[in-house]
Amino acid sequence: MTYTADEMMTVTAARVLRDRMTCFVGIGLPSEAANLARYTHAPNLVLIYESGTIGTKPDALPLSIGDGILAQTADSVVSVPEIFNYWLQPGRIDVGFLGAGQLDRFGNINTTVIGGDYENPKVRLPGAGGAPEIAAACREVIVVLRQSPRTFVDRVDFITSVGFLDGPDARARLGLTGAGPQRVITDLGVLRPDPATCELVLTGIYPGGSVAEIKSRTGWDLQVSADLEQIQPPTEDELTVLRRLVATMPARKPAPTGAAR
Amino acid sequence: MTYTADEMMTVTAARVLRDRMTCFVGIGLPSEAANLARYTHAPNLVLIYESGTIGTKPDALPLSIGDGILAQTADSVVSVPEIFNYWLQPGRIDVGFLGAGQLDRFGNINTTVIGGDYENPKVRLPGAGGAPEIAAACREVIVVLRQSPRTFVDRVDFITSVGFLDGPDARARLGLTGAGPQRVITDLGVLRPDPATCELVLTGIYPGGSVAEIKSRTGWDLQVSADLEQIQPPTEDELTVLRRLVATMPARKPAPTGAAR
Amino acid sequence: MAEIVSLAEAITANVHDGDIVAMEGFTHLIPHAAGHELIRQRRRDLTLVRMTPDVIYDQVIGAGCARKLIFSWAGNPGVGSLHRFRDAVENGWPVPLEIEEHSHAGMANRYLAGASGLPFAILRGYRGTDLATHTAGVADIVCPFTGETLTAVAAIRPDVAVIHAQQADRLGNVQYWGITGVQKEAVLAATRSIVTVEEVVDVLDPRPGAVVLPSWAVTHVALVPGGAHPSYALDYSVRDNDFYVAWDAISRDRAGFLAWIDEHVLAEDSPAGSVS
Amino acid sequence: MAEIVSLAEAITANVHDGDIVAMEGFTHLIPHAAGHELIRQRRRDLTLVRMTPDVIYDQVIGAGCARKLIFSWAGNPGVGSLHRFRDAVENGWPVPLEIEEHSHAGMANRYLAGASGLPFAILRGYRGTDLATHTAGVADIVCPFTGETLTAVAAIRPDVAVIHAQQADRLGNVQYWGITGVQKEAVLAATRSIVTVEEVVDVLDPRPGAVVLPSWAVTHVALVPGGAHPSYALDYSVRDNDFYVAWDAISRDRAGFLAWIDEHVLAEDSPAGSVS
Repeated sequence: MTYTADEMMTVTAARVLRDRMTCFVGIGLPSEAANLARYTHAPNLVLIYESGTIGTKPDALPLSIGDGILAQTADSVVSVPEIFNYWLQPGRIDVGFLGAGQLDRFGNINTTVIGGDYENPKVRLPGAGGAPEIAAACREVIVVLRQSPRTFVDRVDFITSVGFLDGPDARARLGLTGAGPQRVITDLGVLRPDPATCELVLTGIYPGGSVAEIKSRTGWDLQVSADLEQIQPPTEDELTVLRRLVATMPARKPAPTGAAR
Repeated sequence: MTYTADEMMTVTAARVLRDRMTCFVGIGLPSEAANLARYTHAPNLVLIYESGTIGTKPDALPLSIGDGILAQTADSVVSVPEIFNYWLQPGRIDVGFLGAGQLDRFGNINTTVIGGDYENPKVRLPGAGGAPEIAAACREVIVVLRQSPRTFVDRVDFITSVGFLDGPDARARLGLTGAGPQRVITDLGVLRPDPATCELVLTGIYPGGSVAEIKSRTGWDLQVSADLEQIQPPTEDELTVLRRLVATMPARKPAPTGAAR
Repeated sequence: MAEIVSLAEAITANVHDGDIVAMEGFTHLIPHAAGHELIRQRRRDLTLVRMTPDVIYDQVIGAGCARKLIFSWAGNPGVGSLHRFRDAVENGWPVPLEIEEHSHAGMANRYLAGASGLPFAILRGYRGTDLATHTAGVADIVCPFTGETLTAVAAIRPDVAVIHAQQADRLGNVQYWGITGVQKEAVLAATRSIVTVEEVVDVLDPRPGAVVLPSWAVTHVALVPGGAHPSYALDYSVRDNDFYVAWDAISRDRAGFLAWIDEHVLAEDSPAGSVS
Repeated sequence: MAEIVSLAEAITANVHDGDIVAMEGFTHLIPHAAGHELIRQRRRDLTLVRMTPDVIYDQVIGAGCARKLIFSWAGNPGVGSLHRFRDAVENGWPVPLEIEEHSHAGMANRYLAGASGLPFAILRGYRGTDLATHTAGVADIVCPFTGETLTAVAAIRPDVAVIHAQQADRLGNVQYWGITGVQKEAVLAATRSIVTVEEVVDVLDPRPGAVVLPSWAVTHVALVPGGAHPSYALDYSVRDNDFYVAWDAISRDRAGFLAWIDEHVLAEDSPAGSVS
């Protein structure tokens, strides 16, 4: 079966999720990946959306984090202050799933402004949403983002959500309880933080991909892991389920970059 | 119709409540008075108990602030943190109804320890409950308490809940938003704070009562208001409703003094 | 006790030029009809507060009602940008828009502080981000017991909060269910409040997951069936996802936007019950 | 995922000598059967936390399980004193009891802080009272925005929280309704949690006003019908007010208390489903 780079990316993200994990899900690719996992290898995956829906089981992909299906199929629906204060903040959630407008070599996320300065940016992005606290508090964070030199930069123009800031001990210094971005999954492969430096390095590549191309689509001198993983292509089952899910959505443009929703 | 001093006290307390007021109610005499008012002149009185029941309409007097009837007849039931943080603390409640173990000339309330010191008291009372914040935040506080030199003292042994502390500007200094104890209703009469000094003075006396006796049952040199009010005896209707309400309660000893419940 | 009035009366009585206005509803129960009434009554210089400005504020901002926006995520959910919001921020059209942006957790806690009668709330947030340095109402605070540094956010105290609910009874008690968002906090934090409802019923039938606001905690209730459209009211309507997608084209240029507002908002006379 | 086990197994697995134990339930849903199991398993040196110690802790304290009590109101509601509590505080019988007392609002916010993963919470409280000077975990804190002085209270982080609920499903999701008190905060603040339930059902039927705790937020569930007696579980039982009145006489002297415990608690073998 043929497949697109986006499908390979979504399938790869879904594979990271294990059954019974609790997963704080943003809208867009994260939501597609999390629901794909739930319909394939992780039927008991606990999906949590910032709209306050805990353990929701949508049979169609929501367009927004507040679609009725999320409330109607949830184990529990709580207020927005409660979802952030009682459920996200204490570090109860295993995985936080984020998109980004820009991402840098230390996994810092920008979803606020690109280019110019804050007052007069070239591009005004939607802003923070739930991303800063998801990035801070989840036991680990997975970023899903199409790769280009414009989005994968040496330093983000604006730190909306903290990855590793500038190195290994920054998170501890800031009192951030989670382990930060442990995986960045792109349309070309998978990046993971170097255990020593926390710099993102290429650890996985898709079938037919070229390291040279990935480096050319990265805004810093991307290092490659000694044991680079060859990622398996999507299975027929994965593609069938994913396409069925995506078909449930209304026609739309791509989700806004960086939407932590 | 003959009546007891306690009945006169409860009826007098009930008369203070006006229709549509919001009233934070403690168990015991306050609860009897508030429900009496609701069944007589204040049918739309909004009763709030610290168990989180808002707008409850019990047809029988609850023994505890958590009786099922309170939840089943409430407009809304909220969590205990919410009732204190969202409803009491901001000063939304018109009247707070409190009992006391000891009360002093400045309306300070002791429901913690009497005699000896804190570590080795003569009498160990139940403690604070919701009283300190009720006394701090309600627009005004009404204290209902049988009068004796032992309970009406010059200075309480322990300030559990602040009245006027030591004078007129203390509440403002402490940032207490409510007006404090504007009425103390006893089995002998009514005391109100002097507008200038905030010291409690006798402003109302029951039929057949004697100022001399009231002074003799007060642990400080009780001043008497220039225009001392002669309080009307309970009406037949008031007594009938009150006795019907009290008859709904299981046999019991008097509620623990000072229970803000 | 909340008085039941028309939407036009409620907006006239409670929202004045220059007010701080919070219209909440987290994707669900967004009070769009009330937003349209703000536009019809030509309010000006409002400080708009809302976690997700969304299409409702894109319309109010594009119509020139606002001078400032306090928010935490400004996009068209699942679709793209808010073009009127961006045009106001980037080009000052139709009037300049000052912005103050936070995170969702920060905004939720600012409402929570307001609802609690506290000047601030604390959370684990903003640390290490560039948000704090570009945003008012955020400060470090040290735990007096552990010495740990946390973040304080300043309370939000709107002059008026506006929300949409499924039901009110004739006494003005309000009930809404489904995704309940931050509306209770917004209403309790505000000096005045307006609740538009799908239905006025004799008795509120308790619903699982429902929030009930007692009448005495609400200023005005207005009957506006469908008043959340293109958002929705669970068990009364479904989210009009196609409208959110269509809004991208409608709002992309100024002329198209103004034509839409003329036809769908201003052409309506201020309705008690009708929906724009 | 919460495992469904017997009450005895749940107490054995989760409550150890010296633990900080919070058994909550605000008049409604008090986990009395679990308290009896603590007594049967002869736990010692516990730090007991509870807003209203009530008859449940009068029994656990009288049985000598506790070395410290953290509370905000220690009485027999509507009846009088807790004689076992007072005997322990005033005479050290059967073992000395250290106390740390707060206001209800203070305790509620200490649980709230624990549930929120924060080291403290802020409130308007304690100012001007003698409580602050005799109590740990209370401090002044200044608002970084207004300069106003408020009160900080330290988070409570129990080793284990124990509550009673109406229902759990077979996956261990828990639902309770009626007066919901501070139990959610107690469970979320605690490292481990036990929920005794009236009934285990196939599917939780959503109830108005219900709190649902997802299975993954609970450690163990135990089926204990009537496990709240003499407290109650709305729609399953009514409060045994006569027992609360009777407890005054039962607990007044040591011999009478011990005889009651022997007959009604120790004589029972640790039950999975039975009630003492």
